[in-house]
Amino acid sequence: MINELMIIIFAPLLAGVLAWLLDIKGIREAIGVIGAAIPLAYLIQAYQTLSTQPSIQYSIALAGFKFEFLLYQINWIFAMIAGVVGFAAVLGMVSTAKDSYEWLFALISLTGVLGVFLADDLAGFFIFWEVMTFASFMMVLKYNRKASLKYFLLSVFGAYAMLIAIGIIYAKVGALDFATIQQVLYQDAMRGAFGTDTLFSRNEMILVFGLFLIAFGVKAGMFPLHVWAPDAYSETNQSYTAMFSGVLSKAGVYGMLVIYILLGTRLMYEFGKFGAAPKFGYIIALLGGLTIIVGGLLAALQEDIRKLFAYSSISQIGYILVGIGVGTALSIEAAIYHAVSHALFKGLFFLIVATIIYRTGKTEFKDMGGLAEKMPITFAMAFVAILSLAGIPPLVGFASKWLLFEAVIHENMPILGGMIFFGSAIGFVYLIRFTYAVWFGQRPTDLDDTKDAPLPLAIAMGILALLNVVFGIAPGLVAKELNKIFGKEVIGGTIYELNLGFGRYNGLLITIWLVVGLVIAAIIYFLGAKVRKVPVTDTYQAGNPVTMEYNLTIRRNFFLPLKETLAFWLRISFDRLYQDIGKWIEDLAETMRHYIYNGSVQAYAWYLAIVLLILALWGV
Amino acid sequence: MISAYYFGAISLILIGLYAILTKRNLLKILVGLSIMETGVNLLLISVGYVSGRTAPILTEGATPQTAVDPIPQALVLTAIVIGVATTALALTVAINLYEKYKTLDIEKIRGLRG
Amino acid sequence: MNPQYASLLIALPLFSAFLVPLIKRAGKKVILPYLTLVTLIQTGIAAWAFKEVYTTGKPIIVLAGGFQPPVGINLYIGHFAALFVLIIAVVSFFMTVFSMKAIDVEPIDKYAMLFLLLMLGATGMIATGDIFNLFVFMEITAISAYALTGYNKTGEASEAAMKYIILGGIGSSFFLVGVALLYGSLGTLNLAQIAMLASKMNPTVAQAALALLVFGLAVEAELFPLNAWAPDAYQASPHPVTVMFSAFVVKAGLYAMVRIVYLFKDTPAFMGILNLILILGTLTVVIGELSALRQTNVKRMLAYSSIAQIGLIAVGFGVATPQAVDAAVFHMVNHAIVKALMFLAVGYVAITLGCPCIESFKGLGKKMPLTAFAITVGAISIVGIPLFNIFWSKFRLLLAALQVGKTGIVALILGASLVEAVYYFRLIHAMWFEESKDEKVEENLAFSIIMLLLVALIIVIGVYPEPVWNLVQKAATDLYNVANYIKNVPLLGVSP
Amino acid sequence: MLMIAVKAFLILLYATFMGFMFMGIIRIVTARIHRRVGPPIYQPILDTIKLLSKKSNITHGLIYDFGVIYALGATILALMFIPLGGVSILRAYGDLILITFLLEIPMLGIMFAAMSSGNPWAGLGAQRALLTLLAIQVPLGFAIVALAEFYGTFSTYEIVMAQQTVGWSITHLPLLLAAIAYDIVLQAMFGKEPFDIMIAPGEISLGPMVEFGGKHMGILQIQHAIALFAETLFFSNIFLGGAVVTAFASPILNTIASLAVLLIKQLAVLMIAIFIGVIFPRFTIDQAARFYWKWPTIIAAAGAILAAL
Amino acid sequence: MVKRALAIIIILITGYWLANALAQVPFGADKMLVGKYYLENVKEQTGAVNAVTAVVVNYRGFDTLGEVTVLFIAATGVAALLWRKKRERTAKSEGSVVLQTGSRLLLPFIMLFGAYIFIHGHLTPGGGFPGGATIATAFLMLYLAFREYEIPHNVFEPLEGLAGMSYVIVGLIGLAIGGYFLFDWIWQTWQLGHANIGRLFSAGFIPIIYTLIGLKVGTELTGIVDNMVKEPKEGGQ
Repeated sequence: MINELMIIIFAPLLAGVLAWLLDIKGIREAIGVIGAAIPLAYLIQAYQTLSTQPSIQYSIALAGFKFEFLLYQINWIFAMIAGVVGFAAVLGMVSTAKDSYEWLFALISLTGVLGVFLADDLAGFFIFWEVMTFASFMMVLKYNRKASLKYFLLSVFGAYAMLIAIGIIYAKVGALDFATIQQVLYQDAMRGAFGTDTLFSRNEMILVFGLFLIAFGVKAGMFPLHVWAPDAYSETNQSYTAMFSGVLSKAGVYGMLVIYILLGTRLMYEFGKFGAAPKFGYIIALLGGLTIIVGGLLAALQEDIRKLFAYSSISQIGYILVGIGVGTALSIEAAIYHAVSHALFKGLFFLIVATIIYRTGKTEFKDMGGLAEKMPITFAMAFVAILSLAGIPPLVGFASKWLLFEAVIHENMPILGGMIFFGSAIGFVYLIRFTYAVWFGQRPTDLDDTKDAPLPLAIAMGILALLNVVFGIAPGLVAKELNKIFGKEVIGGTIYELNLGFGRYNGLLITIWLVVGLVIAAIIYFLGAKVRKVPVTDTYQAGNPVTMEYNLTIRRNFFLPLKETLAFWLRISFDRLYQDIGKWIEDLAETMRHYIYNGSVQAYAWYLAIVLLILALWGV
Repeated sequence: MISAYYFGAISLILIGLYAILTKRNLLKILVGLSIMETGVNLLLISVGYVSGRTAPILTEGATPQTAVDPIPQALVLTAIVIGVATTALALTVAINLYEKYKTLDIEKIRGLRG
Repeated sequence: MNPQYASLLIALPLFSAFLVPLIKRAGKKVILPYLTLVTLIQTGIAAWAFKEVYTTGKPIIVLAGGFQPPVGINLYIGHFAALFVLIIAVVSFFMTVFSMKAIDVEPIDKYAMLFLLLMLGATGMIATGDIFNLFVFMEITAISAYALTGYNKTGEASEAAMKYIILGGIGSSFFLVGVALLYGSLGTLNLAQIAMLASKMNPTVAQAALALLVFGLAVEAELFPLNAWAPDAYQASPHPVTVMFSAFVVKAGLYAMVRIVYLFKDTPAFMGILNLILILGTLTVVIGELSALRQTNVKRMLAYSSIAQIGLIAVGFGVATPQAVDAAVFHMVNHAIVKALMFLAVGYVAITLGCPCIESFKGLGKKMPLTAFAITVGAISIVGIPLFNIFWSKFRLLLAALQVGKTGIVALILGASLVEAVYYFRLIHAMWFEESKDEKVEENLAFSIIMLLLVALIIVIGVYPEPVWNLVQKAATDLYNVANYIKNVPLLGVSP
Repeated sequence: MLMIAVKAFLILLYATFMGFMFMGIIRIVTARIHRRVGPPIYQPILDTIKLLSKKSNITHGLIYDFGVIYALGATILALMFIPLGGVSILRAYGDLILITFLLEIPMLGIMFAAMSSGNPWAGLGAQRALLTLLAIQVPLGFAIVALAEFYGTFSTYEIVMAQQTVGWSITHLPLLLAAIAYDIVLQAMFGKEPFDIMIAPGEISLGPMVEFGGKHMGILQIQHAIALFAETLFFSNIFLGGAVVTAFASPILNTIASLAVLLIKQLAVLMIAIFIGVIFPRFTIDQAARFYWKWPTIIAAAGAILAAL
Repeated sequence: MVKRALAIIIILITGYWLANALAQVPFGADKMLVGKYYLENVKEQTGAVNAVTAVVVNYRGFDTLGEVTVLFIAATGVAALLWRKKRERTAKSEGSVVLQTGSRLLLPFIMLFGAYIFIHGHLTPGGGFPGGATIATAFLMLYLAFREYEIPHNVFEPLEGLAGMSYVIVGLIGLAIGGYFLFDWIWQTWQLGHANIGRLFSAGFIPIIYTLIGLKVGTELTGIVDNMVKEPKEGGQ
């Protein structure tokens, strides 16, 4: 059992169980942090190994299955995301977690997600998928039953869809490990190309693809399966949400990649291409595009800080899906890059939210304002995060988004191009709303003695913010690793520069010139006369003298006009649709139960007679 | 053409079933159950019968070649006892039910449902 | 040791049950400890038989009266029976401990006798190698179950018992008709010999006989729509008895059904009956889960859940590939463990707080943390979360079903599992995250130990299923491999 | 290194100067259409100098200052990436997407500064500005997509070079559509009617700008000038063929000529904007959003799809 | 009405199906397989003349043990379900003089006849069950005749248990001596009574077991009767 891959996967689990069993304040935090640090350390160490050999492999046999684990370039990247953001989130939890319950399930979910990334067979993949789902569900259940059930039901619905798909593949291929499945399906595609009968029929391929799409779509929060995400992300420990949104949703993204890895050739053969993208991928991309728009617009309309970022998460995942869906080497790399950057900035955001909630106890915009003065460190972090998410060069958010834009538009995908453009604008919109309502403007008096972030949270945020900046200025660091996936130079350039041939981006250059511009502006500024600081009430109020009693900041319904513009579309709610279905099933069950088990033994005897009749009819 | 014994046995079983399916009085249902059991026993016995042979008691005059199959008879003995046991218990339950519900109409004894 | 001593598995509970009227003279207080002692000894014997079978790899054939089958009746304690007899004994042992607190209705001596005979009946059903003897043991099980169902003597209990008796009576009558047809056609009652001769049987008779046998046993095995007695009986019977129902009584019926069906492997009716089991099993799962959804009585909810799980096992047997049977047997074992735990814990709550209704469970995490924890683990396990035992069997079962292309059925079952998740997690939420005014209750040490033991078992199997999986595979092979079964029974050369 | 610095400085000076001129032109032309005389063309420069030399300045905190500086800095950054005839330092990196983003960044700085003041008008203005941004983004995106797809490259400079051989972008149907859409978008980027609801002087007192005064306002004026220049320059480059003059032997003459060509094109763009702005009344924000999401979007999308085929 | 019509349809179809299957099991034909073996070997192997008895007690001893158990369960179950704190008989009047006298008179004869039936089980039709039932009728008669009659519970109950236990013990002795549970050690190991097949002292443990069964069944059925004729006293549970 002692293998580095096993340690990577199971260290958090063990730590979680230990922390839960010991349940001593101080010690459980220490164990938890160590448990999250071990995988990270081993993953960093594995980087060395991977530079000398293509992969690290391990397998165990259990309960009649042979579980394969494989660490290679793609999942190393994803595992690193999990490692880094997971570690940061766990650090954050040192401040925000209230009891050992949270430690247990947060760490189990980290194990789950690491397992999903490292598994190299469908059985293991499914198992860890379930572990991850369950643990994260338990994190939500503690806070809100309804939200958690919605999350769990949709997730498990997805997981079961995946199970059926796995079963169909298993029935035909007879194996569960990725290598065999990939090979068999590849050969099947070849067979089809030569006109002989294929192993899988067209309908089966549609079914398998559809089921996988549902499975991974749910986890990734893809429209229209996203409805769980806003509630689940917001109704839990926000430090944990950093991991939840930053890492767990990436499992869905990774799953989409698994579709490519396993079924790509076969699906491509069956359905052909749409432009440069495979048709099946285009479906993913289109849904991804819709996800961007829906998530973004709804994010702008939220009144709760947690919900805003939850929807924002959905929206950002949409980008990744678009990239994956387009399916060229470049777009996939861009998508993975965006996955990295999303994890970094969204992890950071949720840690910021955690800090705010931890310090103020408030979650709604209407109760906040003017916190920038009171929490300067947190605000600085927020500033980095905002710039990164909004896609402002030279931060990592821009680098990945830029790659994605180029990759998509270069493949002549106008509709998708329009969608992602819209998405980046909407990102601006909701971020400013967050900035305005939380950090600026008039501060409610009950927030006057708010303190800045506690040390563990500050460290956690610092790590993520630093990475946001570093990977933005030196995007080549990430690109270099991404290129290893395909074994060729898909993204050219140096450590600071991304060069695609039809477009280039140099992070360092932009930084330098931004500094130059700022210096010029600063010179002009400092040439002017001295400034005098005035309070927020001392502003232009069209002649009305105001005091702190007046609420000067628009905190509620900030984007009311947008809401009015979208009134028609907002009436359509998939959330409500699912709830209606759920309620309908419950009512049906109720009626049916009272009808079938109606209490009369004679009715029951009739059931027996009917079965007898069926048997008789079958026999005669 | 089916033999009269089989016919009788099947008829008894089905009459019992009919009673269970249509009668509302618990005791009648139990009677139906008993009729069914009787029918089954009759069926068992008739299966073991061999034309022209006697009871399998091997005293003078009876040889293994002139005796009918002893097994069904042994089985029926067991089955009868089991039937008795079931009936006894069922009647006991009926007593208890009557005490609690003051009725034997099974349409009215529907406390547990859904 | 002489393998024939395995007959003690039957003899001991019988003897002990007959002894109870004498024990009663020493006072009512000694009856339940006596019961515990007996089940403990039974566990010992079962463990010995288990060890014997699994170390030698050969089944124990107990010949009653020293006559070789098919002349005499034989018990066939193969891998499956050995495993299950052990489970029966262990669960019974736990339940005797539980009974000490749970049973406060007189007459306790009769309860003890019925309890022992219920255990005996299930043991016999699983162990026997003769179809009529199977009927007898089935009736022993059923009649003692009838009596125990009505044991509380409330209106509900009597009503449940009445339903059980009527439905069970119809079932057993038709079972016997099936036996008659079988005997009339083959002239033998020994299961191994029936299997040997089945292929030569007249197909019409074979179909009718098989259908009737399955019909009769399906009533015991709770397949929808023959399971209408079950929720009532589960709800109304004393808590330890409910545990026994769920943990092994019903499973014994299911086992018997499957054993018989597999004997007819070579007849034309075989595929049809498998499909029937498959369909009934699926319906059982779906309707069971849906019925459990809005229950306010937790015990009844568990009853429906239990029914649904049985349906799942039936589906596994209905698929009838070696993988599926492996999985189904594994599920049987897992389900026995989990449901024993659940019903035990729920029963404990019911007797402590007055009723098994959902109100008692609100804030249970504060009132009875250990019990609540046990229920939680059980619920999580049943829902099929990895790292808990049921996941493995459910997963394997569904994979096996998918492997033979039963996609629709699997989809239905999975849909039902979603429903299951809903009500179980509602329960968990109610237990841990809803407030209640009641004080903390001191939890009984013995029950706590039992519950923790079962919880530990659930998690150990969940994390490292290997040992149990190996056992189960052997057990399933024993069930599935009919040729081997025929070979293992030393049939006397009586043949047509 | 020094050369680059000098060049950059010259570009900056030229852009600032021209930007102020543009601002003056806008005022004069508007006035003329209104049948007024209007201020002299250098009036904006005077205004700015006045603002910068004010003795008393107020601030609302660090962000208030930084936002303003950031806005100007980012505008300068954006300017450097846009090809300016023969003189350009970073045109090799002048990526379409990058520039599009860079042109939006200054707004972020202004928003930060405005909102940190706590003035409700500023908040309201920010909201409207953002919604306008959201509204224009869709047609803008499609227009950019159409360009990139038509030329198969994202480099502005390469697009300019390509136009020298295949003719101006607007001579091709897809790009003509894109250009029309982009021009409508430009109207909002300039903050001209009918899409000036975000500053709506009579209603919310200039919105985001309400609180600025003194050197802050001065810096923003400079920023506005440069942005005006940069935006028209960008449009001229990508749709109107830019300017590559190689007719003269002397590179300096070439440069001057190209600047002149560009200037004419920029003025043309500006004039259109002014004319539209003067004719139309102000849209409310939801009207604007609906408008942008309908016609310009359809036009631009049609362009993009045509370009993709 | 619809219900009845449907019931009839179901029944007819089921009946047709069963008849159809039974038609393949010809009535009266010699279908014996194991049965033949029994008939041929019953005398040597068990010493019983009555093959049915031999089958019941020897060859299929497990069935009989189970059968006894079933009856035992029934008795226990009836007792358990009808248990109340206080119960009494509620018969309105005593039996008539004829009944009273007759039952007193007949009691020993009925019991004797019952004993005869089970003791001679291996020779003539009959055995433990009918014998026991016959004995029980004697007590039933007493109950009918006398309002206040009660069986001696403290004798019957232990007797019932003892008889059952003894049956198991007989089986266990077989296990100890012959190596098989329910092994007929008297006939096969000790070889007692081989000379008098067809007479009373033969057939190994069959008479012993039948006696035990007879006692057991008699007491059990009596117990059931006793339980059923009583009703809970007012105020008792």
